Amino acid sequence: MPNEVKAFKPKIVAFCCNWCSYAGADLAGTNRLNYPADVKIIRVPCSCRVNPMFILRAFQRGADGVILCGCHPGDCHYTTGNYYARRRMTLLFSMLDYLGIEKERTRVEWVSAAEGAKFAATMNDFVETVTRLGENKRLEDLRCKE
Amino acid sequence: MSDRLKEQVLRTSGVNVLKCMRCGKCSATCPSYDEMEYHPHQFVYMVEKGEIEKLMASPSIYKCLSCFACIERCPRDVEPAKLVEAIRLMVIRQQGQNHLKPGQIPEMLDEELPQQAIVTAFRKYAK
Amino acid sequence: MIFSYYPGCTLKTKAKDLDRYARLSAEALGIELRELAEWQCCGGAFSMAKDEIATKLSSVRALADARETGLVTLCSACHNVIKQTNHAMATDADFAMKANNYMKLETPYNGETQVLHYLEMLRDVVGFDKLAAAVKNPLTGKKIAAYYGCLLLRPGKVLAMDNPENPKIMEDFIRAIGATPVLYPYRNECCGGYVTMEDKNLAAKKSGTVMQSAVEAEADMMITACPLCLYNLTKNAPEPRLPVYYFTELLAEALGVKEA
Amino acid sequence: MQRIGVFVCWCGSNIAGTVDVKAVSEALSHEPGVVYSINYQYMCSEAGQNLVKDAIRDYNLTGVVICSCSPRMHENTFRKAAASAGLNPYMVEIANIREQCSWIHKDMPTATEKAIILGRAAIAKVHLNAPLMAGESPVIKRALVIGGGIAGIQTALDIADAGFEVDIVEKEPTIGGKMTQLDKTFPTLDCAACILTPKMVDCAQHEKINIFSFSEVEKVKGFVGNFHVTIKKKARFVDETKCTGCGECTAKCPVKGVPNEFNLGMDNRRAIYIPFAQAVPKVATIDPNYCNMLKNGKCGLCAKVCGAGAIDYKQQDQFVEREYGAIVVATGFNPIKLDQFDEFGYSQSKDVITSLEFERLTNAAGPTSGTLLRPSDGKHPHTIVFVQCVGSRDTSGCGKTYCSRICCMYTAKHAMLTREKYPDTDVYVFYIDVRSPGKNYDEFYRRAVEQYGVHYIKGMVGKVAPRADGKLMVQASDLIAGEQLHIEADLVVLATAIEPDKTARPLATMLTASMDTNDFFTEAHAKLRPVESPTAGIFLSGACQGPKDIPDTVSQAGAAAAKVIGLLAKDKLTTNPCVAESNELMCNGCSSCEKVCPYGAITYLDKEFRMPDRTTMVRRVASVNPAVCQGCGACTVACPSGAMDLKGFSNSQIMAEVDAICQMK
Repeated sequence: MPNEVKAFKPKIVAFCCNWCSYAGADLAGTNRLNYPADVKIIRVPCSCRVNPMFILRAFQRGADGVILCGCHPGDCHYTTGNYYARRRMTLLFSMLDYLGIEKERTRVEWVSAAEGAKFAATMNDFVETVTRLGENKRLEDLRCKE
Repeated sequence: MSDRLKEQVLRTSGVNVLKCMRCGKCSATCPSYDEMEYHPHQFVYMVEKGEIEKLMASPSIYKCLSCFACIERCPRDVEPAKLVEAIRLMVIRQQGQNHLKPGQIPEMLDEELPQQAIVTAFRKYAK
Repeated sequence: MIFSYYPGCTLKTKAKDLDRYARLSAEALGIELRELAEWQCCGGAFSMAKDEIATKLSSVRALADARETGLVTLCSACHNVIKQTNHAMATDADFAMKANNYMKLETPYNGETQVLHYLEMLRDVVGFDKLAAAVKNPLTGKKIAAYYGCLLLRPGKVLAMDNPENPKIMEDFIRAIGATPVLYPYRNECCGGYVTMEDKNLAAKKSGTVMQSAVEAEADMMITACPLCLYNLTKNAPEPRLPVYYFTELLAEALGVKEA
Repeated sequence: MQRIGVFVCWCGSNIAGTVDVKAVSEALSHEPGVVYSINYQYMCSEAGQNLVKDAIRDYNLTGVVICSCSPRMHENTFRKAAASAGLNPYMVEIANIREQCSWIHKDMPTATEKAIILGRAAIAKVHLNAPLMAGESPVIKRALVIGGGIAGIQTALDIADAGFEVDIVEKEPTIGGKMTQLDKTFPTLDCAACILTPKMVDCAQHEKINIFSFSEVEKVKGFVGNFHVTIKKKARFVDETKCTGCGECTAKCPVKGVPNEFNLGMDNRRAIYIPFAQAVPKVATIDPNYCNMLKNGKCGLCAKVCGAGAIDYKQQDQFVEREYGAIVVATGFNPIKLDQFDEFGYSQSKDVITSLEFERLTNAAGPTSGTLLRPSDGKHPHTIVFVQCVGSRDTSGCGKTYCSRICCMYTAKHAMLTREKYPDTDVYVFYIDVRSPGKNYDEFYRRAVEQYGVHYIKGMVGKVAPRADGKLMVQASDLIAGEQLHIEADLVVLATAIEPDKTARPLATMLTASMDTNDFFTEAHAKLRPVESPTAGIFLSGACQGPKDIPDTVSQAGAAAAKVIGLLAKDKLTTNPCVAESNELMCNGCSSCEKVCPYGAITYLDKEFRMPDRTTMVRRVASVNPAVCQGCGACTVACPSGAMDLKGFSNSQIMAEVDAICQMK
């Protein structure tokens, strides 16, 4: 059928800290917990490594949602990294919201290495939320389009 | 049949019987224990097994004082009294199954009996 | 201070004293209790079933009407029903939605009203130290056993009034009116409740255990906030029996307003 | 342009079952820079590794991408393989197509498409990789053990016996911990003091062990091999070096009514005290909350009677700075508070006691000199009820969700010893399950039942009502008989749940060691690395990691010591080369990075720069100490001029990954 509408598949970038969340994502896999393939994970040493620039770049290149996962407050491998991340993202997300990137498209979550189930549940929920919002067009750089 | 009844009890009560670790503290604390055929911990276990009809037929469902002692003291938050309540409701919600009928009241009255007792008994025993 | 006040059915009939002394004392303490314009009986027992909506609506109505002022209750049973209903309205979204759909209130109600038992009002609004200062006829030398029963404190997480296993609010009250509290272990066990209607035997056993425990602790009298407890203790407990009073009666006596 | 080799692993059917590995290696072979692409059944096997090594040599690869399991699993394996073939190990990147792809997706086209994208992202990153050299850092050959109970003592002794220096920091005036308060120990019934006190003395006399008693860890800086620790020696108002422990002062002190914590408040001590006769160090301590001299300057009797002149009312807290290569946490446990369990009447009757109090009541050095007497009236109890699982396995929010693990056995011990010493006593034990899975444990419990006639009743106690005549009315259920029991007891003993010591949480924060929701320290791997914290250089000993009895604690203490010895035996540690680096040409010396660095790894230098017009200019620029930097990257984001970057996770590398992921078709 030539006119078949392809179901919207969001592009989602997940930044996961190496010590907690990336391990939590691995555990989700070890326990065979499903979440959509739309989520692609980038490993960073700590949530505080994530530069707001990376998130802007993701939206510019057509990402529909970006999620940042780190250790629970107080559990950061580097003591305070997740606090920096939380503060930076609060500012960034409210600015993005102002620019028309809805707050629901960005998220910070704490996932420990033991929380495989939480990781999968979080991703399922996030993908569902972003899918409902539809394609992100606000920051997309049309020059990046093919 | 019993699966449907069990599902009804679980839905009405909101209780998760699988949380029970079978310590028996509910029955240790129940003030109506000696008047009951099935005791609070048996309510939990029998609901888990789906033996709802036996419980519905038992006078035990009218002996719970709703004193919340089992709910207060359960180490697993199982709340057995809610099961008793749900099963009693399943009985009295059926036509003609009221455990207390208005005609019975006059002979139960005495001078001091507070209204509170009558309204509570109607809440618990009749629809 | 002004509070809405919910007396309940029994306080209008068999337990008029509980109500009358409460009003006189509140007035003496500078608190205005405004009886809700329209209230219906709470039903005496909170239905623990998730699918019982209609039986809880009278409480929701009272709660919604008291939004501006907060609500003071007195009878243990009303207190239990109204506080549990309020908790359900605040925490059980499904129940709150159904109740609001029924009620068709102008502003939906979601458990905002603060519910205080009269004793909580004495403790948290008046303050037991202020109460002690207002006492004109201290009940010095009286050894009083507080009877909480089951409904005043449980379920502890919902009523959040006092430690349900080792409460002290009534003992502190007893001290405030100049008397001496007597501790006994069955003060938070059930008196037999409404089952007294069809099983006097059970009521006799349960209230008997409570009464005997208070007698052994060498109390002169007992106090309660519940008409049904008072009934079971005075009517069904075997001898020897202590006199049982509503706590408001002793309060009015201590404040010197009993004969007003 | 890099010359990149791509190696797609099947992992048997783990990956190949859901990912079309051939399609992945084919698709990735067309990526820019890829000169070689292959798939193989088990890339981590020797044959698989040889494929990688051979390809590096044959195709002159400058970068390697492995599409396989998580880098947490085999990153090191492949880095080593690359190094052995002459390629810098940091030129290897892993695309995680197992845990984060094949295992979570069921549909082959979807999983294959995702695997290709993850492979592209890794290729994009490798293009920007640069060879990195791991540095080395020295190891300070001394260990710190925090907590001087049986766990800390055993760990310290084992490390010291291997020839390394050990410091023990103990917050109480003496080492020994909870075990000093126990009477006998299951399952062999040795007297606790008889087996513990010799070890305490060994600690004191060992030339490699240094005890900081009445001290706490105040601050921890540094990293594995190189910790800098500040220890607070709390003022005990007695000069430790002079006090001989003669006890003259404690006998003469006029303040007699101080609750004795060693006997759990069941008797009194003086304001100046030595906790018990075998204390190590045997030195007196003044309790400033009770001492008249310290409170209002009136007394001074202890100073008068002290022949050694050890009393010093002006003593202050002292701070000692020490350096360590490894830190062992051995902070132990405490019974929980029973405020939430008033149905058992603990706060209402003196005759409702905890099991630890029962230990003191049966201990020859306890308040009753070992005769079992009721705390209320000093009479011999004839009916004793033991209640198990008080606060354990409790999900209602009042207690602890876990099994405290030691209660079943010590309750069997208490019941047995009571029946042995006082055969006229009726002993009831209410249990939910009897958990006795240790060597000779179940036999021990059965002996209590069969040989000593202890009544074990399956059921729980619902209420303990202290009656006016002193009896305790125990209302309980007997689930097997189907009865509600009412027992008139003289003494009720509550097997109280245990919890980690309250000092553990702030300590974990200082050590950046992770904890679970119950405040037990988490191990690096529940099965394979049970005595190491995920934080390098931090080790776990005893109940701080989870409830444990003495045999298990001693085994784990030895295991922790072995791990510490393995670390201290090394002269140098390889450091992580993925550290921050400042581009001096871009740095404007603003100090933003220094402020966010949790390790103090960034300092500032005044550096001379040659300007285009051939003049020179001195500018303040950031400089990262690579031995101290742990590579978190906080500074890279804080830097306003973009001068700070992180090796191995550079801005351009991560952006390249973002681009690769977003440009999916």
